[in-house]
Amino acid sequence: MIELSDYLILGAILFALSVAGIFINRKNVIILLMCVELMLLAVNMNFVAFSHFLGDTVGQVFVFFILTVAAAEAAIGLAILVVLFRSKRSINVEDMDALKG
Amino acid sequence: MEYIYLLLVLAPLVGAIVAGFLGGSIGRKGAHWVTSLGVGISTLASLFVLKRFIFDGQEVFNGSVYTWMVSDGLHMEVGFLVDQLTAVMISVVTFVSFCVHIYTIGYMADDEHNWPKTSKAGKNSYQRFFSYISLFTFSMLMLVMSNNFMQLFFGWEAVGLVSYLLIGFWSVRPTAIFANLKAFLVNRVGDFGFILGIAAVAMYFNSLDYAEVFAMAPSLADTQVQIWGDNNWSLMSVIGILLFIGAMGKSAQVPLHVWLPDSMEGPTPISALIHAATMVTAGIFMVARMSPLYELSETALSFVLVIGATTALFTGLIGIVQNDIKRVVAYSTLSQLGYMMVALGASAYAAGIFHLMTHAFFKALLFLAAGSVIIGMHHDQDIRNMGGIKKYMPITYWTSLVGSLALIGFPGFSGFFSKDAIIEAVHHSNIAGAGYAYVLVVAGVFVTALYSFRMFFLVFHGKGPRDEHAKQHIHETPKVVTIPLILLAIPSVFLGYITIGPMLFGDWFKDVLFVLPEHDTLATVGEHFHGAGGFILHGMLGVPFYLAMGGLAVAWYIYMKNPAIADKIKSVAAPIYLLLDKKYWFDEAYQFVFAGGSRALGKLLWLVGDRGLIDGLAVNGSATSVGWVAGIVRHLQTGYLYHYAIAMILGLTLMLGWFVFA
Amino acid sequence: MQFDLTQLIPVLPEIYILSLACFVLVVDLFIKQEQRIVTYGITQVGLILAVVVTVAVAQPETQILFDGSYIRDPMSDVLKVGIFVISFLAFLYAKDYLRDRDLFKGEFYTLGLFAVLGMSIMVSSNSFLTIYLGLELLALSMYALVAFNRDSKAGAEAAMKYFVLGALASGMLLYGISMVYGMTGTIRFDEMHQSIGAVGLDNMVLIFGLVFIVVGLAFKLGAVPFHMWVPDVYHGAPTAVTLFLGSAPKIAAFALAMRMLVDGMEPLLGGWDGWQGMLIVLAVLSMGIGNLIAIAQTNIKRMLAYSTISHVGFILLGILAGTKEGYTAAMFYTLVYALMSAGGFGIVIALSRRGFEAENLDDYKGLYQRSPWFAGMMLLLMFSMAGVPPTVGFFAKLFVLDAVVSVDLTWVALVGVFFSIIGAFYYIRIIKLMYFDKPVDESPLTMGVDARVVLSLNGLSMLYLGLFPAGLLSICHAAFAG
Amino acid sequence: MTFEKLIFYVLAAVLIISATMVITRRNPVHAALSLILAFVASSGIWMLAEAEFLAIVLVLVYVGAVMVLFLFVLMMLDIDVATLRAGFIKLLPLGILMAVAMAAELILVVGPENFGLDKFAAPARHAADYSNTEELGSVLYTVYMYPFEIAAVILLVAIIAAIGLTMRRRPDSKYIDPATQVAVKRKDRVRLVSMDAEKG
Amino acid sequence: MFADWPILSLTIWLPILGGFMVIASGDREVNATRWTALIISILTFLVSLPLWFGFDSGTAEMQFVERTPWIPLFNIEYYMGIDGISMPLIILTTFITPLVVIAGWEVIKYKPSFYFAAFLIMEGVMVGVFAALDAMLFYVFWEAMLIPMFLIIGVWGGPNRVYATIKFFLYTFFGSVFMLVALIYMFYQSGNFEILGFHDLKLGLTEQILIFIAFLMAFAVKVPMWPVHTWLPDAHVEAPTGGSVILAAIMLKIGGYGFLRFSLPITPDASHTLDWVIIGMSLIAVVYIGFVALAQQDMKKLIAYSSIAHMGFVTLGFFIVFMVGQASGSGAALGVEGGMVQMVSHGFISAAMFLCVGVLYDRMHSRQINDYGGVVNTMPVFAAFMVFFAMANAGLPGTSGFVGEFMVILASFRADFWYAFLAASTLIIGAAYTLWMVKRVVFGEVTNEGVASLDDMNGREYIVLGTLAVAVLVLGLWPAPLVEVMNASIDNLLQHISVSKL
Repeated sequence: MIELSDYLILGAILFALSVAGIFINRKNVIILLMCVELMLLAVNMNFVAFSHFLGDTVGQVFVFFILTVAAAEAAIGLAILVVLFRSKRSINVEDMDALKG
Repeated sequence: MEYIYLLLVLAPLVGAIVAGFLGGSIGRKGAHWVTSLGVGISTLASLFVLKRFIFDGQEVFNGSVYTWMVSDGLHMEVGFLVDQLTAVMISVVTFVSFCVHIYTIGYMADDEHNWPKTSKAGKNSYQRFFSYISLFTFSMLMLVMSNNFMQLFFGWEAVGLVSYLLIGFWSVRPTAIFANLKAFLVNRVGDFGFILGIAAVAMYFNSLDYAEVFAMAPSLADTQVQIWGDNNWSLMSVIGILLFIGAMGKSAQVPLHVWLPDSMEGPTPISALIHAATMVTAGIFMVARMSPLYELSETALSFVLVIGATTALFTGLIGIVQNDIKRVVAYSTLSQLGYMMVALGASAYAAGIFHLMTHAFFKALLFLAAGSVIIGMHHDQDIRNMGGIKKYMPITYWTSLVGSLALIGFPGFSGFFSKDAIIEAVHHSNIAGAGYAYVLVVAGVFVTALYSFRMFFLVFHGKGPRDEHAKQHIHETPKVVTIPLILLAIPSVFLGYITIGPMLFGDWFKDVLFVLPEHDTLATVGEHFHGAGGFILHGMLGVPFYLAMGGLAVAWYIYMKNPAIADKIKSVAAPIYLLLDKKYWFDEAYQFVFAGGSRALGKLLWLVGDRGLIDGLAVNGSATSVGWVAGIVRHLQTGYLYHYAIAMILGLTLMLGWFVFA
Repeated sequence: MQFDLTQLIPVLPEIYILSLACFVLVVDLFIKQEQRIVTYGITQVGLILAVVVTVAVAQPETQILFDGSYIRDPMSDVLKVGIFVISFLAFLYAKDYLRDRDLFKGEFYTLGLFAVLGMSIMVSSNSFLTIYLGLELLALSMYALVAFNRDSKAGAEAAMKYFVLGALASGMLLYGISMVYGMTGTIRFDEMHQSIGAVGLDNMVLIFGLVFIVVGLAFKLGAVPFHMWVPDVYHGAPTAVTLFLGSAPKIAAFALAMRMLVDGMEPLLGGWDGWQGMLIVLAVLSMGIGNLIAIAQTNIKRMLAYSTISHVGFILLGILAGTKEGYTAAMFYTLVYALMSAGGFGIVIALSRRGFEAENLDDYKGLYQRSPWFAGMMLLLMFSMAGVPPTVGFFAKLFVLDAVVSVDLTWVALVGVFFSIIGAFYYIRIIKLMYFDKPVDESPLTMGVDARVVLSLNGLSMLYLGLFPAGLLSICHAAFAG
Repeated sequence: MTFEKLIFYVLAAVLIISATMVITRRNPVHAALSLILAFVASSGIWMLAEAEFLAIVLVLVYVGAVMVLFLFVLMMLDIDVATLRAGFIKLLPLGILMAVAMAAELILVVGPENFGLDKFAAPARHAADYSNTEELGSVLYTVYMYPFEIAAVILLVAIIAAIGLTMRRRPDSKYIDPATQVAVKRKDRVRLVSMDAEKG
Repeated sequence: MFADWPILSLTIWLPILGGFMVIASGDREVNATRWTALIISILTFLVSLPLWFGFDSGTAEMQFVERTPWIPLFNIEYYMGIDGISMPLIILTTFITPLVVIAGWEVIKYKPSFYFAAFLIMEGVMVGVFAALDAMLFYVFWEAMLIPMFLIIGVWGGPNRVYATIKFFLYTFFGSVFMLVALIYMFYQSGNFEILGFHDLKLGLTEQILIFIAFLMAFAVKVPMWPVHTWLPDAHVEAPTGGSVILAAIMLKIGGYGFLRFSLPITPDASHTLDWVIIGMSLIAVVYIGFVALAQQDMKKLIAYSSIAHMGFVTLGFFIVFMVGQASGSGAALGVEGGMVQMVSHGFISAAMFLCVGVLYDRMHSRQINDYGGVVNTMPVFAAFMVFFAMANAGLPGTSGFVGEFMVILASFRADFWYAFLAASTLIIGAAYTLWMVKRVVFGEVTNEGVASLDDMNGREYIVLGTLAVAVLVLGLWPAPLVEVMNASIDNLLQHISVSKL
């Protein structure tokens, strides 16, 4: 049988990967956005697994909303990306260093 | 409360206030009238008080005027104690002060010449001067009439203040303002010990009132106190020495004598009044007043004795080589103060007071005479430029002859009685150091005669450097100057003869000055006292007399017979001469060690301690280091998204590590 | 199941704000640029009415609706009123700024109102789901607002950073929520409270989840080391947005903490093992780093950003006390801070004008000579932030310290006051610039009467609340009466 | 090792590999495509967890909409891949290290000793006629009405924000206004001019 | 008869509100502004007089008590009252302020209304500090005091004012925040902020020591004691004359007051255990600072340092208590009362000294001793005052400067000969630096054109210095009334600290 821990470990790995992605990626903001999606996926994995093993729909409902929000987030993130690109002519993460100190 | 005492004290104060604040409006005449009047009143009052004591057996008065403060059960009153001692003191003070007032009218007549034209300070200097000397009289009276330590200290410092103001009276003269600062500070050194003495009294007697303290004294006679480590000191010695340090300051005893010669920067009337007759004798008065305490500590007494004797001889020696007429007199004052101290140290308080009294008159006389000479010489004070002015200033001449004879203790003159009494007393004294003291004071007699008549001859006899023509404009001084001289000359001659009996060997000071039987040297002296006349004869057989005559003769030989020898001696005894001329290098040493030292120390503490360590290191140091750290830390904020992310992840990881796995 | 409309009464504030937002959205379409003031007017009037509505539905006892998604209790009422008022101030100060920079658009107010809605949803949510959604609603509107000035590179950069880090943070938050949900099987705070109370501290997984939740929370509050976005976003965003972002959302963030940690997981308070320990770490770090770096700043927006961080540290002190006094103190502090921050940025805006951002500290030189009155207001605000009596900022700190000492964490209090000394330096440096230095430009302040009046009131409130703090304090206290 | 479990592992492997590719590919298009693959794989896993509805939604919404949006943006901003390719990341080791540490910590907690079958028994299978969608739907519009509304608002905000940020009318761009087109009168367009007939 | 009037509130709020009134009146009608300020300050003084005349020196109870809740949730009250310790200091405050106003009359050109207002507000706040019986109320006033002083120094100060004023602010702020924590701690021990309640609060020795140190930080900085004194010279040098006067005459006293009101009664055992620290610091202040003063070239710096030295006597007098034992007549009361008298007297003298420097500064715009010399030749009247106050500063009997030092020396002698020895050394050092300055500034030949062109004091300065001179003399010649007033309270205080809290 598939154990709950299997799902959770899978989620954990995804989570770690997405986190790693966020900071090993120095070049492309879009990939950052994808990493965020990936992280949400990891979380969703947890929720689904829990709701399955607890026999409780709340988890799935939560996932439902997370997906919605994620979509909205993606939209806004991309919009900002566009603005950024228009103003800076680049989506290179390393070019975003005007604000510091 | 007998209002006469209040009147006696306040009259000069009123005079001082009026002359001081309204000086401009009442003018010179007004000023000297109002002050002289004030002092005159208190002179009469004090003579009246004296008379009551002498003739109608006045009771001792001890009462308070008002309560200064009560704290912690310690009553501090302002009040008067008037007994025979006080009576004598106030009479001397007011009488001399009165003479000086009159004398001043003449001496300061053309004071404006002493000031720069532009100086506004010179405008009412005349009035100010009178206000000061009256204020001094008030302070001195407060001092001698006080019935408690607090007020004593008040008078003590008040006279110091006035002396400060008067030494620096000609405030435009650098030497003057140097001298008055020096005088005040050296006096403060004395007061430093003095206040500690008072503190000791307050601690152990829990009272500052003479009567109570003296009453309690015997019961505390053998109290021991620890001051350093656990070696015991007799309380009485501690108190005695501490108080005496004050006296050393005020009465210019070695090594705190350095201020007195410099104080001659002040106008001559001051030198007469304050730095010869009255203020400098405050120390003598104080010790005499405290006889019930001093009697209980031989240590303190021999301390007084030794210091006094040392002062008596060695300051006298300096007098021999001085050329400033006033400084010569100043050093003789020092030496005489030494004699008085010796008397006190030998428990011959009466003799001390007696010499104080006679000295007040003849020393004031000498100073005023010197002043008169100075006026005559148009404010030239160097005796080498004088000489042969006898015939131009006869009154001055004769009066200062009287003064000099009294000073060297020529039989019959008042100085003779007092000084001989002292020498006798020391002779019979058996406290530690008495022998030493005896030798010194006897030697002192010779020295005294030497320097007084050196000066006398140089000033009045011989030819002096200048020719007859140059001397034409030397002339006798006006009446206001000469009358005081005469007034003072009279007691200088007769006072001793009259008063020696009752004062020394009579019961005048019986229940005022407390002397333990075993210390009572005067009693021993008194055993073969048969009237003043007998005393003279007896004196003529004693060593001191011949020493005095010898000194006189030497002076005559060197400075009259063949003056050339003077320089020969100078060259032969060059090192000694240098030693004396430099006054044993006291001034230089103090200047270097204390003045220079403390200034250097101050700079050090300021720059290194305050600026360097506290401010530099601690305060600004921490400030700058905070700023520095801030400057570093802000670079954590690199502006790179991934660094921010790393920070968050790191934070998360660490918190997980800490809270979940620990 | 039968649905009773009267159930909706407690939700009126949210419903009202939502409809207001939509109304503004629609009305704005039919308005020409030069009449944009209408949109503004509607928004502001609407916010005032929102206060009225909130007060109208307010009542002492707690109400839970929508099967536990929504909660209305005194705390939510107070915080909502606070949010509405602060937002009102923010919009008011922002007006002239936006107009001068051609940013005077309807979207600003629509998004602003949606943000307000998000905040009030957070304030009165009783389940992780609602609070998460409220949070996202707020966050998304804010992302957009930060990038609102499309021609500003800094704005875009700030928005991007804010967005990515925000997403990262909410991801963590969600991960934590999923864990807690997994262990307790519920996302409702009240139920969770009981089940956790049963399980207790020794459940590793719960603590594990808790850490993630606290991290997410710390990000929203801007506590060290999850603060990195704060300075950059404050700096990059248009000052008008910074003003809004820096004031009202703090109240929401406070609510977030209260709802999740206190309503939901108070049993996990537990000294060093529970969230008290975590908050202590965050608080100390925030007070330290915030104050320290603020000293090194030359840009006032950044400086205020770092000062925010340090203030958050103090707010956390109140919460971590875990007592009713602590919550009261923290709430007092939060409200006061929002007010101070609004005023502070208000001054920054007041000094800026078309083509000139008064962002550098040197722009404040000699303000005392240019305008004594507003220099005085800034003086009050700065002393209040530094916590010097008799301004209210002192009492805020006092109450918080009170709370901390009361639970025997005196050393934390000492750390707090120590850093507040360092903090005092950069606040009085502003005063020094305003009062002791000669002005560089003499140009007078350009701002409308309305802004002048309100800004003055805002400044004076520092003094008034300082002299009579009892009123606000008792309100905050009443919020936790239940 | 049941067949079910085998599928799980296969899918999990696909998921992890594709996720790794998402974060390591330099070319964003490749990254996006591998992300799609990851989504598909996880939707399969959700099927195993009996979350059919979400599995479908994941594919439809994400792969169908969101990822398309991503690709669309990618195309729209013609980013020259060259620069993005240039220079491999510094500090990769640190990144990996932290990722590993992270993963280790997580796995330590969520590992079998906390979530093994002994703690959480495998739930019974649902009956064949069980509809996960119906289940969700029934609660979504009743119990979770309030969150549902909020979600709606969030989407609205997303729209407004996206438009507000990106849409800009270029003054130079020409466009026609149908209203005016409809409203034109004849005389606006046609003018009759009377001309003299031609002579001769 | 006055007991039922809110005199304290009046004395506090009249000047504060008056201050805002003055600000409102603005700078267009400068004369009106000045006069309003002066009238308000004088009114305040008159209002405060009943405190002296209506005061019952027979009891140690708090008098003129006013009490209303302020922040009920934390039991913080608007609770005020005075005893023999605080009353003289309040009178001192209200007495000095009008003089400061007069002193700044036409000297202040830049925004005079704010200047005068600052001082009026200052006055009210300082009175509040002395009157407060609720620790938090006390603290609020205590800190609020910083704001006006900070501005006074910073706005009207000298060239280096920024460094000085920020140093001043942070120094004092640093000192006081730890006291705040201590107060809060005690709040949780006793449940309210009543100072008198704290007095009876049982505290363990460790607690006491920590609290004592917290208080020490606050009060030592204010007094200031060595080694946290370095803010004072800078602040004084940069501050305008009025600022220096208030600073020296009153603000420093607040530190001393704090020791009496807080440290001693609240933590008697800690004070007992650590009294050697304070005594040590005090004696260092007297000697070390005395020497430092000797090295100063700037008159204000010199006077500032002499203030530190004189305040050393205050703390010495307060903490000598435990070494002499609490039996009456043991010298304990002598020391404490001496300290109090010293505070009041120093209030007069330091004020006068700074005003003297101000008189010169207004004419020559220099405080460097070397820029002067022979002032007496052009300003004899001023010179008279200067010498008088210098003598008072050197502790001449007959001036108030003597009384306190005398009492403290007597008291410290009972503790240990060497304490008295070091303390009494001020007779020499104090006289040295003061009179040396006088010598260099006042006496001698006119050194330069500037001095030559000086003109003597005007009526305004005459009034100010004259008033102070009278005060100095009266207190010096008849200190009895002042001591009587504080007697009961101080005996009570000594009673209180003689019983250990352990």
